[in-house]
Amino acid sequence: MGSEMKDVDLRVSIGSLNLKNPVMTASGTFGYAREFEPYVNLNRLGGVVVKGISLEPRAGNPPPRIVETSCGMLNAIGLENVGVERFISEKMESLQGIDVPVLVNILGDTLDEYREIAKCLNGVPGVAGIEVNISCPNVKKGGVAFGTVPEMAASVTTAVKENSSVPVIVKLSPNVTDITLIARAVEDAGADAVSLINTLIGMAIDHRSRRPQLANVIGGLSGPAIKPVALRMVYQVAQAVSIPVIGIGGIESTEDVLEFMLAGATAVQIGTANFVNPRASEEAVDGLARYVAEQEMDSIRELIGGLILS
Amino acid sequence: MGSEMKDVDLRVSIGSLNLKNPVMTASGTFGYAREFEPYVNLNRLGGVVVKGISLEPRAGNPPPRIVETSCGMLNAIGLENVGVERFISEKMESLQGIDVPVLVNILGDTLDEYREIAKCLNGVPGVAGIEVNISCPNVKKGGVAFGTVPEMAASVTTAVKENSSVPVIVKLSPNVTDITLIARAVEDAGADAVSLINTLIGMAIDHRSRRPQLANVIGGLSGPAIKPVALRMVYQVAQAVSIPVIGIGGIESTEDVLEFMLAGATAVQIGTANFVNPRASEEAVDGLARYVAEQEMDSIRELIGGLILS
Amino acid sequence: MSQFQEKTQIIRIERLTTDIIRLTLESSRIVSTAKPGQFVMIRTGNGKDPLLRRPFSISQIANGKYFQILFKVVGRGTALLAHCREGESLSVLGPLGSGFRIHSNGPNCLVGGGMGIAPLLFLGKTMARQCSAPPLVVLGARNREELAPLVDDFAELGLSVHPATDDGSFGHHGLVTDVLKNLGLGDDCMTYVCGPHLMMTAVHLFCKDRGYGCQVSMETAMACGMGACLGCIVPLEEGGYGHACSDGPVFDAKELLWEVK
Amino acid sequence: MSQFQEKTQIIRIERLTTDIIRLTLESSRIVSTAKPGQFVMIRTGNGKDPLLRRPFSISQIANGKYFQILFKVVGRGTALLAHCREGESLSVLGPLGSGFRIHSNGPNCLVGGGMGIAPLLFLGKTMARQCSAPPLVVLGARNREELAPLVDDFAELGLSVHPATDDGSFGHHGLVTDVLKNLGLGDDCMTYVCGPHLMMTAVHLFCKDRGYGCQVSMETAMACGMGACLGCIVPLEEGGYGHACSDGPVFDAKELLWEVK
Ligand SMILES: Cc1cc2nc3c(=O)[nH]c(=O)nc-3n(C[C@H](O)[C@H](O)[C@H](O)COP(=O)(O)OP(=O)(O)OC[C@H]3O[C@@H](n4cnc5c(N)ncnc54)[C@H](O)[C@@H]3O)c2cc1C
Ligand SMILES: Cc1cc2nc3c(=O)[nH]c(=O)nc-3n(C[C@H](O)[C@H](O)[C@H](O)COP(=O)(O)OP(=O)(O)OC[C@H]3O[C@@H](n4cnc5c(N)ncnc54)[C@H](O)[C@@H]3O)c2cc1C
Ligand SMILES: Cc1cc2nc3c(=O)[nH]c(=O)nc-3n(C[C@H](O)[C@H](O)[C@H](O)COP(=O)(O)O)c2cc1C
Ligand SMILES: Cc1cc2nc3c(=O)[nH]c(=O)nc-3n(C[C@H](O)[C@H](O)[C@H](O)COP(=O)(O)O)c2cc1C
Ligand code: FES
Ligand code: FES
Repeated sequence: MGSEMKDVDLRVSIGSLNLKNPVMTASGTFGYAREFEPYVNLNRLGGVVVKGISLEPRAGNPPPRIVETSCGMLNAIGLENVGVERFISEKMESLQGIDVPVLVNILGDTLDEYREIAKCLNGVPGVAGIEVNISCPNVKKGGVAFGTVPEMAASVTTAVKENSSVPVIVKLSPNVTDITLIARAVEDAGADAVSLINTLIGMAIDHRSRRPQLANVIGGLSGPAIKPVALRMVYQVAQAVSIPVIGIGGIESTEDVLEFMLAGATAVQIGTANFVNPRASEEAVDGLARYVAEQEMDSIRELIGGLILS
Repeated sequence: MGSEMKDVDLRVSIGSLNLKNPVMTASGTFGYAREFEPYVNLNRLGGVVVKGISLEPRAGNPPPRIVETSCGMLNAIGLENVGVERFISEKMESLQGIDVPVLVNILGDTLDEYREIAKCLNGVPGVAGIEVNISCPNVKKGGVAFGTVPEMAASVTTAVKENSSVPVIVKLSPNVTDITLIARAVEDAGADAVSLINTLIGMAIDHRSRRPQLANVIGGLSGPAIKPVALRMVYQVAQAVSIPVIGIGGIESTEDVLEFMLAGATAVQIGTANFVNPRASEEAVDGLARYVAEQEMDSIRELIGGLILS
Repeated sequence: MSQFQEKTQIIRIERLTTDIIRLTLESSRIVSTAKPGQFVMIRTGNGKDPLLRRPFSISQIANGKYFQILFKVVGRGTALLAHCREGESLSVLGPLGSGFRIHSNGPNCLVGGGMGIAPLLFLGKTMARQCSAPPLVVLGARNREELAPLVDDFAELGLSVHPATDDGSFGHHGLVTDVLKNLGLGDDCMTYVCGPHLMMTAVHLFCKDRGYGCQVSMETAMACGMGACLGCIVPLEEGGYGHACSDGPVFDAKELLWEVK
Repeated sequence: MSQFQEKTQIIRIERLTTDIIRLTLESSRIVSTAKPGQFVMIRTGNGKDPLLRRPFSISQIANGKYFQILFKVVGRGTALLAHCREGESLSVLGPLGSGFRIHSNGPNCLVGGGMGIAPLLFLGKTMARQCSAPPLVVLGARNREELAPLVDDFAELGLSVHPATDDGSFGHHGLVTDVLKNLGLGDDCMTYVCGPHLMMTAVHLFCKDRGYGCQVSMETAMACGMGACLGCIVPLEEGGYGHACSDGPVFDAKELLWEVK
């Protein structure tokens, strides 16, 4: 595949970050990338976003943490991760030698935590960008998620941006009345791009035991079930901001990628689909190359926001 | 079925409205009820909610109006309806003689419209309750949906409540940051119950034509795909208010009904499932009767909010 | 009660081409009230994806208890149906919609294209029995492979068929409207048309021109098939919309709004 | 690279009871690296519902290219699998996870319950070849119908099996732990256990008491099977969690936190 498609231009840019192609993998669904090496040629991807990292290591939530739903799944992993220090020494180390931009997804319970993680990651070789997960509850503000209040979202953006020399992508929560307000707030605060959507908050109950199916009671809904909501929000946000939009939510195939790009996404991230088909991301790259060739397009970029109305 | 289950107590109350059982059908998915007579014994249902009615007749949106998505569907019917006058003279007339409470779903673009419809329906024989759809955009407030701002939701509730002698149920939109704020606002404004969720806003694109799949571009997502979101919101709202909660969203089977009741719903509405299995509502009534008998419960009401945590 | 929701047994599966399949299903109740032009809604799988039923015309009934559908594999629902086995059961809702209004005395002409031919077989059979004169039949498809087996069905009824194919491999090389023009239809002819939208538009214009009656069977996306979802609309000439599942699928072409470029 | 994503052909489908089925699949690559205790993730259908793959132990390998899974129909995924036909293909990911660590010299005892017996057959076969002495095998199930065909498989390997059934219809009437107590296992015995959680808890306690080694194969919900989703955790004795798919599914029982009431 690689060589015959040499002439096809799949490149896109997220701020100063230039990607070979628009296909990335979503945080929390691709481990620390190496897990997928048996199945995927990582070098062929546009980028990989690794599992969310916090300042201190977190054990995560007790089991059960995942449950399947209709065309989707709920997860309440509880942000299990090794903490930023071990992440840098072990995980980033192991990613040396891969020719793909590695974006680090970060999260915190306070503004300070976000700031500290950004500082720790600043200048670490191999970190091509930061993706800020603002769906976490702000412990200082009584647990209201950073991502639901424009001012709070803006503060997090500023805190991270001031301490990062690489592009900063803010990852938006869909659990809001008007996602364009949050998108504009983080754009104004200096975000280089926004990515969306994170999971919808959901719940599942086992009627036999009369208990929640997740130990954490509620969890995040992902997979094909949420694609229509994701596509709508990407469409709305792409019209509201002028920074690049990265589309996420239920993407499984080349066709899905095309739809998100038509809606206005410059790039996309494949999440839950990696579990079902570990090769989903690389296959989407192949599919895009074929599409651009077949349609005789100069570049995949022609597609971005190309939805025809009326 | 009917006779052998005589002793099983499935009754629930929504304000002053007493239902034989908790299973209703959702607005817009059951026509004006008579359409389902070939398949369902309407008299066995807890209640039927008819298609949303506006003050004036509406032709609705141009085609295509519906599109299937993964485990769900998007609709942009655009609230096609015959208007309240013809509704009363034709549709309510045709429902005479059915031994099931008929609830009328109403909608408007202004407060006045809601008020007027409520007045028109007040005292009409056979109207057992009003369900207020507050997902519509308020034309006077620049198109912000009534259901997304607590104060606006409260005003609509008051306007309808002041002009209705039957119980008023307010149907909440899930497209908000915190649905409990809206639920509390309408409770304070005098709502007899809340029903939720209405559809999630979504979108679908045909990558071949590069066009939206719905003429209206965006539409409402319903079906099993949204069940986890609905269940979570019902659970949250049931803890936030003390009026009855009616659960809606992706309900297809007896098991689904049990889950919503465990989460705190006093009754439920079956929507999209009616299209797939027109007998879904009556089958759920049968299933609940069997369940109460098998579990040797005194009443189905024991289930409400019975979720076991820890 | 003339509609039913039934578990119907698959009696027979015939693969007419690689992707055109005929299923014979058993339901004496559905058959007892079925009329030509009506359709059924079928659950194509047991899972929740695809979620909705799929509409298929009733293309034949037999022996008071068997009915057939004829379909082409175009997506996931039809692929699942094609994967069924004889002896298995399918959940079927029907018969639904209005049928064709048969003119027993005038000259009648059936015009079908592609899978739109399906309902015309039932119609042709009924006409052969009910009408004073047998209808003329004009059928179009892409090529011989797709058309020949369907033409055979009509021939078995003793009806004379005028075929047309896109590639000229069978019958006239071109459109059904070319064929129609040269048929010399009687003055007060009624046409019964089912096929691709463009074909139906062309036949409608042809009929309007000649003053023929024209009944068309419309295809739209459908969620419920029984007038409940209001999803299946077709724009009407007088403004507003008709519902393909309950007002149709068969409409008088004059009542519809045709977008003619 | 020792894991593969493959379209594997279904060579054979055997229905051992009404709801216990054995599939023989072909993949020389998966077979080439498979070890006893490892598992595969299988897509049970082509649709998006059920969405996730399902984990199944590799229960046998043969001829360098065939492997078997043995499963019980308990939900939609397994029902779909049971509905497959010979000759069709299934998407399989594997082999995944850590296997059993075989003690070649000490006395070994395999303890299986229900479908937990599946991986022990592969293990027993390997031991019969590799170990100085054949392992003892203790198998439990609900009744004769479910247990007898599985016992036969071990008998064919020349292993002596001690069966136990809940209803007493085959072998000992009662639990596998009853059988274990009366077996007179050697001092430094290693047990390899797979079955219901309660059974594994009981065997672990029994082994702890006697100072035997105990390896258990844990079942949890799994989304990815390869360490990426962090969904498949089991609580560890030392605090924190292990991941059933990548740290396990086989764990040293001593390292796990057992909830003992
Ligand atoms: C009243 C009525 C009667 C019908 N009778 C027949 C029949 O007898 N034989 C037959 O083969 N088909 C018939 N159809 C069309 C049939 O319903 C569709 O082919 C079927 O629903 C496709 O399902 P799918 O899941 O395979 O395709 P999907 O995966 O849903 O779609 C695959 C492709 O087919 C297109 N498609 C989907 N539905 C339709 C539709 N209704 N019309 C045209 N294109 C569509 C989609 O746009 C898409 O490009 C009828 C439709 C209606 C409304
Ligand atoms: C490493 C591993 C190896 C396995 N090996 C085998 C095997 O060799 N043979 C076999 O029959 N099964 C095996 N299982 C269990 C098997 O994966 C489940 O039975 C299967 O996923 C059920 O899928 P389903 O869609 O039919 O059921 P679902 O519809 O998903 O669930 C139906 C019922 O089964 C229960 N269930 C679902 N998954 C599991 C699970 N993992 N463990 C226990 N109960 C579950 C659910 O709670 C529910 O009550 C293994 C599981 C793991 C983790
Ligand atoms: C198991 C799992 C873990 C996730 N962990 C994270 C995370 O650590 N940080 C984050 O920003 N998003 C996380 N997500 C959200 C995904 O990155 C993605 O936004 C979401 O799943 C929607 O995309 P999808 O439908 O393609 O999965 C996680 C999702 C899943 C399913
Ligand atoms: C085709 C269609 C039309 C609908 N029309 C209305 C309506 O007129 N008024 C209203 O309040 N809700 C309407 N709804 C929303 C449903 O009543 C219900 O809240 C929603 O579909 C979620 O439930 P479900 O997943 O069971 O379908 C409609 C839904 C569908 C699918
Ligand atoms: S298909 Fe639902 S109204 Fe016609
Ligand atoms: S199943 Fe995903 S990490 Fe184990």
